Amino acid sequence: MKKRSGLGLILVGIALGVGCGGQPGGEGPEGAAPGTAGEDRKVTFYLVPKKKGLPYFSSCAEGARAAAAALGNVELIYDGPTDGSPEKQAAMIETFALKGADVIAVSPNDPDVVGPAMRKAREKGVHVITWDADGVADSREFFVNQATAQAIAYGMVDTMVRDLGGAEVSADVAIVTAYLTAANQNIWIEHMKERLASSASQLNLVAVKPSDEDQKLAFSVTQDLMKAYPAIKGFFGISSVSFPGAAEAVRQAGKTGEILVTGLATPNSMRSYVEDGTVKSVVLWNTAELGYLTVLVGEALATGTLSAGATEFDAGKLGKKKVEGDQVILGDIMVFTKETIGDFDF
Amino acid sequence: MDRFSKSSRWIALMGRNRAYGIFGLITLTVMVATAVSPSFLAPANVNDLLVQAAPIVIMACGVMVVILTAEIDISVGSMMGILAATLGVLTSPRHLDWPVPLAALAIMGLGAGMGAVNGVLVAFGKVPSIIVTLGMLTAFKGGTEFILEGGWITDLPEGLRFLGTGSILSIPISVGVALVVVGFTGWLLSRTSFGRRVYAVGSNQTAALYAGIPVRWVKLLTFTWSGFLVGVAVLVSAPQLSVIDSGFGTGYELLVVTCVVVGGVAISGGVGTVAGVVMATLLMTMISTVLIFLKLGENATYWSRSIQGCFILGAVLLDHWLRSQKRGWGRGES
Amino acid sequence: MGEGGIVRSFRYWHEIVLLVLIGVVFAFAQMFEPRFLQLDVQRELSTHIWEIAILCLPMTLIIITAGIDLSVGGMMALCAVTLGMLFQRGLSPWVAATMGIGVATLCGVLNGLVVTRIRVHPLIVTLATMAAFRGAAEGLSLARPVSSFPEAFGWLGQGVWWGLPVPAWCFMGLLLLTASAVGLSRWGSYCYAVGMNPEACRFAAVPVNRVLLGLYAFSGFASGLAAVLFVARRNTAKADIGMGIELLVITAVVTGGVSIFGGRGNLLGMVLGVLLIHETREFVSWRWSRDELNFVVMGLLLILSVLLHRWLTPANRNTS
Amino acid sequence: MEIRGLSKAFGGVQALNRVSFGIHAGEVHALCGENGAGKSTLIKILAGIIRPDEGEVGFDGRPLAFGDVRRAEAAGVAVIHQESVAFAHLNAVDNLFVGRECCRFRGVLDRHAMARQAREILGRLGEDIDLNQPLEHLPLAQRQMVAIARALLARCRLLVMDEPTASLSAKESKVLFRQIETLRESGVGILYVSHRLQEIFQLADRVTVLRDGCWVSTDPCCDLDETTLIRRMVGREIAARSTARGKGPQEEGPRLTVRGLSRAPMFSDVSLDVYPGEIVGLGGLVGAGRSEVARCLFGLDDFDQGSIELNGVPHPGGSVAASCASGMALVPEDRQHEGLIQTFSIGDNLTLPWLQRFTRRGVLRRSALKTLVTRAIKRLDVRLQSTSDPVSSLSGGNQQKVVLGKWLAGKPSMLILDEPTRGVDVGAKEEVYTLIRELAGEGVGILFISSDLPELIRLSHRILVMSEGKIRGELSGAAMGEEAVLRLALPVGNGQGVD
Repeated sequence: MKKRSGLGLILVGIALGVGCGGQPGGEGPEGAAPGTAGEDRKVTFYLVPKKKGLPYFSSCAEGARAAAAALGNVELIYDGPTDGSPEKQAAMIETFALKGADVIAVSPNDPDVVGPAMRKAREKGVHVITWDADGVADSREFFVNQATAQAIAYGMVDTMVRDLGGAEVSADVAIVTAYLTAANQNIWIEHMKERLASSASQLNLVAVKPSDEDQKLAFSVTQDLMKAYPAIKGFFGISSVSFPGAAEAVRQAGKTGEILVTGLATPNSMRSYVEDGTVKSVVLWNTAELGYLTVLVGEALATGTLSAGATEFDAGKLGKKKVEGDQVILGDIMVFTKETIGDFDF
Repeated sequence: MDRFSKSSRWIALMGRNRAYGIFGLITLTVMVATAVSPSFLAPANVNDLLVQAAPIVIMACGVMVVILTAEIDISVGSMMGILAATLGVLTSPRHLDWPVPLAALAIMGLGAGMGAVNGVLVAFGKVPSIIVTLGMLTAFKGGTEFILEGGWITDLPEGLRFLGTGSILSIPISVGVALVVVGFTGWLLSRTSFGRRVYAVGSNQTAALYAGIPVRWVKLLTFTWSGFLVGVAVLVSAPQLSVIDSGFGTGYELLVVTCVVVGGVAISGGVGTVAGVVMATLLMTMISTVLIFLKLGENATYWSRSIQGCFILGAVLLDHWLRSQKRGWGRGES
Repeated sequence: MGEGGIVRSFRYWHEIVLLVLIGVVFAFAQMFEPRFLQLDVQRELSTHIWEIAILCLPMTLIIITAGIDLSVGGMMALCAVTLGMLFQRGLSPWVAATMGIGVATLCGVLNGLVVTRIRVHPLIVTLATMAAFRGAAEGLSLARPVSSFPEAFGWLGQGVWWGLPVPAWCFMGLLLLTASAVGLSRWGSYCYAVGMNPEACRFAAVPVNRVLLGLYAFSGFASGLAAVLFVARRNTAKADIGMGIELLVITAVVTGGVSIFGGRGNLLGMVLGVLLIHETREFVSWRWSRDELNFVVMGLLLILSVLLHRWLTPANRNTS
Repeated sequence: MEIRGLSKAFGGVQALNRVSFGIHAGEVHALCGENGAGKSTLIKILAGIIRPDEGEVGFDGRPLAFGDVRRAEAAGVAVIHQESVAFAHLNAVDNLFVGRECCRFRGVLDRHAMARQAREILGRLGEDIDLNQPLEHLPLAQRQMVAIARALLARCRLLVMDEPTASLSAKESKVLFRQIETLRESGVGILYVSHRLQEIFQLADRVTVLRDGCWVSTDPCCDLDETTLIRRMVGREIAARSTARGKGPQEEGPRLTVRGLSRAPMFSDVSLDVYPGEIVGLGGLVGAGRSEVARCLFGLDDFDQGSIELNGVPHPGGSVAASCASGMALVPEDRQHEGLIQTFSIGDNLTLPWLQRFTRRGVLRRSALKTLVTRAIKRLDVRLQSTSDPVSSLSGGNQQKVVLGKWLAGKPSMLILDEPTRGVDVGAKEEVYTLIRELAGEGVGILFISSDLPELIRLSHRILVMSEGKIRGELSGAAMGEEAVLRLALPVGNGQGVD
């Protein structure tokens, strides 16, 4: 890692100087007619995250690379929009399909926008699956699901209730989300509201504010919310960018211990907050395994070992995974706490 | 003759005093916000507001000097990103692990260097500044990704974090630095020959050439100054957070230019004061906080961007109206 | 001093620079990725650019008048949201689309009125309305998407007619209209005149305000049309559409040789600029599949095209 | 100072061709020539703005460094550029000192010293200028005085003045001339460039004439008379300067009737009539409100009170298009900024106001426009290569003809001319005069604004004189004399008396 960052600096230098930069490693495959995947041919596999440059997706990609190396017959290319634009994601899928992909695994940024492009790719004979977030109906064959939206949302509310001191607690809480238009987050927020209303606790949601995937904004929005609503006892940072921003605001306000922050993020970015108690639990799943499973599912589809109607999927070192309808389920959410966070590095 | 000088004195007064108009708007906004929730004026909130405004003020001081020469610098947003990423890579123990002072110097130097590249392309390459800096805005954005390689810098050393979160004599470092930068820029513009030359170049470039001002070097210096201040802003703002990600600084270019322009700096160069820019920055950073303090309910969140836009438009229209009143164009005065 | 031979008075150097650059991209593609150049591939990839190309038409003219319109993305959002919400209330998508375009045109008229009546620099006006329009779109729709438009409406964005995508025909129709307005009617001359010297225009009875008002309204109309095509293509109407598109559009126009100071540039250059930007962008993502590389290449391309133009043009355009 | 074999070419055009002459210390040396003769190129070389292709300038026996303004200044050359070369947004002090500020130590300004020196130098010029005003809010004449003061500040040994009196009133010019005398006595060499021959004969010791970039002659002033000088500048004989006036007004109703026109604070209660075929002169000092009246008549600005009738029909005002449609035309004062679009071709400039008239079903009638252009060019005798050349390639006089032609193409019945000969060289001036007379002969009513008194008197049938926004009087026939006009033009009362 150390060396590669230095290399990155040099690369920028070269790119700025020469104009086109060097040829990166992920060489595209020679264009062959799509859909004619033979047994001894390599499977061209495109893994498309919502947004490139997030450690969450980078850690998924690590797992995916491990799977590709283990299988041996998978040519893995990891690329997605740097700015998280759904339109660009759709355009990329179209390009990949034209270029002759065998499998495209998408984490759709906005299922409605990306949907038509995914459907078009399927018409071209490409196997399209989704991972991390689901797409709209019939735009994909399988969805590799880390955990259901409901499980994630309920998990976050439940840990908050638990960490605040149990079912009798009564307090104000606020959500710092990604974009106002982010589809995944909006579903979670719906489920969270549902859970907040139904649970026995007296948690009162006072505000949902966007951070526009900008830590700085998440930080200042949290600062303002704390002051505008002094009764707030808990924040949900429900994207991997807004969570550390919100935690930092609470810590700098000296409210560590008084105000709790919980949400979704990779352990590495939250480690210091968990250690000093600003954050008691970080909710996530095993991202490397998610990437690993995605590649296995895609490869199986391309080679014909997996088809609709299966009820179980053999995921190699991950063991057997349940298939529910057209969803391959990775497992449950994970909650990292002070005790367990030391065991993870991603 | 009499009438003429009377009315022109008014114009001069208004021209110099855009800051007063904005100050009025700030007072009004603060009064409304405080009326709704008195904690708005609590020291903690004022402190946070100033910390929030500090990096923008610092960069606005740089961009304003560029705009005064009738050029523009919109690369500052992405430059912030790429400098923050570099700062992270340089100082993080997991990467290069340089000592913080050395890294700080490197960042300021790198910022100045990037600004100088802009400056050279504008002054000596004769490419319009909006094109150069628009291109750099895009190029730097890509460059940031190359440096971070999809990861974040999560292990910033304590020494660096102090630059962002610490305070000396109970003044947060970023606010202190911003004050120094504002003071220095104000002094530079009004009390040094360089400052006067900046105004001269923006006011009439041909005349500046005829007056023996090295126009190209002045422009090169303003861009370098702007880049240098982006470096300074990064040093005091990036370590405010525990994580440096690739999105740092996105969209700041528009915010900074908006602050400068609302602050009364003419986009065509030659006119504007630091005081106006500082006031405008305070106003612009305040708006979003005020919207939260007004507690307008959940749906108001969705309107906040619209309200910000209307605020800018309102500020500009108010200014226009004030000027046309004072100028007494035609009717009314006689 | 404008004296000189044919070389000096030749006005299309920039267009030649662009053609050469496009040629370089194609040559690269032919060498390394021949499939990239196949017609069906090019046709499909072209769907990514038509909305931007449509927005470039009014932007070119506005920049020629020494103005700028940063609010195109905002107007697109407002149009899309109007379209979505009306459709949701049960209106036919065609009627809703027409009304959406109407709303966007009104937004353009608003820009134009502030620019002409209040005489504030268009950069500042549209910077403010950029936020105001998008904010209004977010507020009205509460950022919720509207989806599942009927198949027939989707044809507008995804369909192919006579071998070309439908948006391409929209662009070409609009280009033809704009080009003939610029070339045949007096309005073209007016645009250039306003860009070079608005004061002299007032003395020459050129209706400066009407020219500007018309152009900003046209920009609103084109934004609306682009938004409708976009919604039809992606089957979703949402307040975040066209985010950041203004920078892309301006990049394309400026790469096309339109002077940001007004008065210089033409539609041919703009079309070539759009083509260059599009082909480069698609080729870079086709070959390297690294999105961040695209940013670097785009940024440098913009600077490079202008630098090349400077170096290759014999007449040094000194204005003093 | 000795200029030896100076040459400079721009592109294919030889702007200066082996020019040599000398300037003695303590001499006022006038430099004459038509526009495009190479005067401004020579000035720019002396000022260090451009480098010559060959030749050298000896200054006190040492060669002068080229292409560096500061070194030229250090050597003792100061230049007063034309008034457009100033910093409109900066105040007088900054304008005086920018580029050579007084500093306490490196780069830090000594503002008090600068303000003191500024007040002193402006006081010497008899100007009381508000030092804190941005220059754009000062009257034109004061701006010019600031430019002059800037050059005087430099403690130069060679002072180059490029049309310093272009926007000065007679009184201010006198102050300037007195300064020039003082400088001459203290041994400063002065290179004086002007189109006003009168001034040259009044001031200069010797006169150098340039034509088409070449040196023509250098003679002591007393050896020359006006006709010889003009002949040398133009290179051909100019038709005798006819003083005969045109036919005079024809017996019809007035073309233009203005009653009680006011626009605060520019002018008030202006009433005048212009009859067909009559040339009505509008005299006065710069800043008296004449151009503002013209702008209002043409519809560029609104007026507060009063009425305008054109050919007996009430004219609404406030709309240029309406003025054009009803046959009024205005040739503006500032050719560069108001008259022409420099990058447009000659043809496009000529036709710009008439595009709407030549549109059929939205489409321009190119051929009709072309006829219009050819006809206009022929009538005006513009010397050009092609009508598609940019108008900026023409000389000042020919540019002015294009501006005139632009309006004549619309066959106006009422023509307002605002300083139509400003910056136009002698040869072209005569052609413009002839043209004006011809137009009057055709029955066009002409309102003629000029600060050049001889020309005003020569051309006009009647002269109205404005001062401080009011019409002070009317002169006609034998009563039209320079002194009479000046007496009316000077402001009454408030301390600014006649000297």
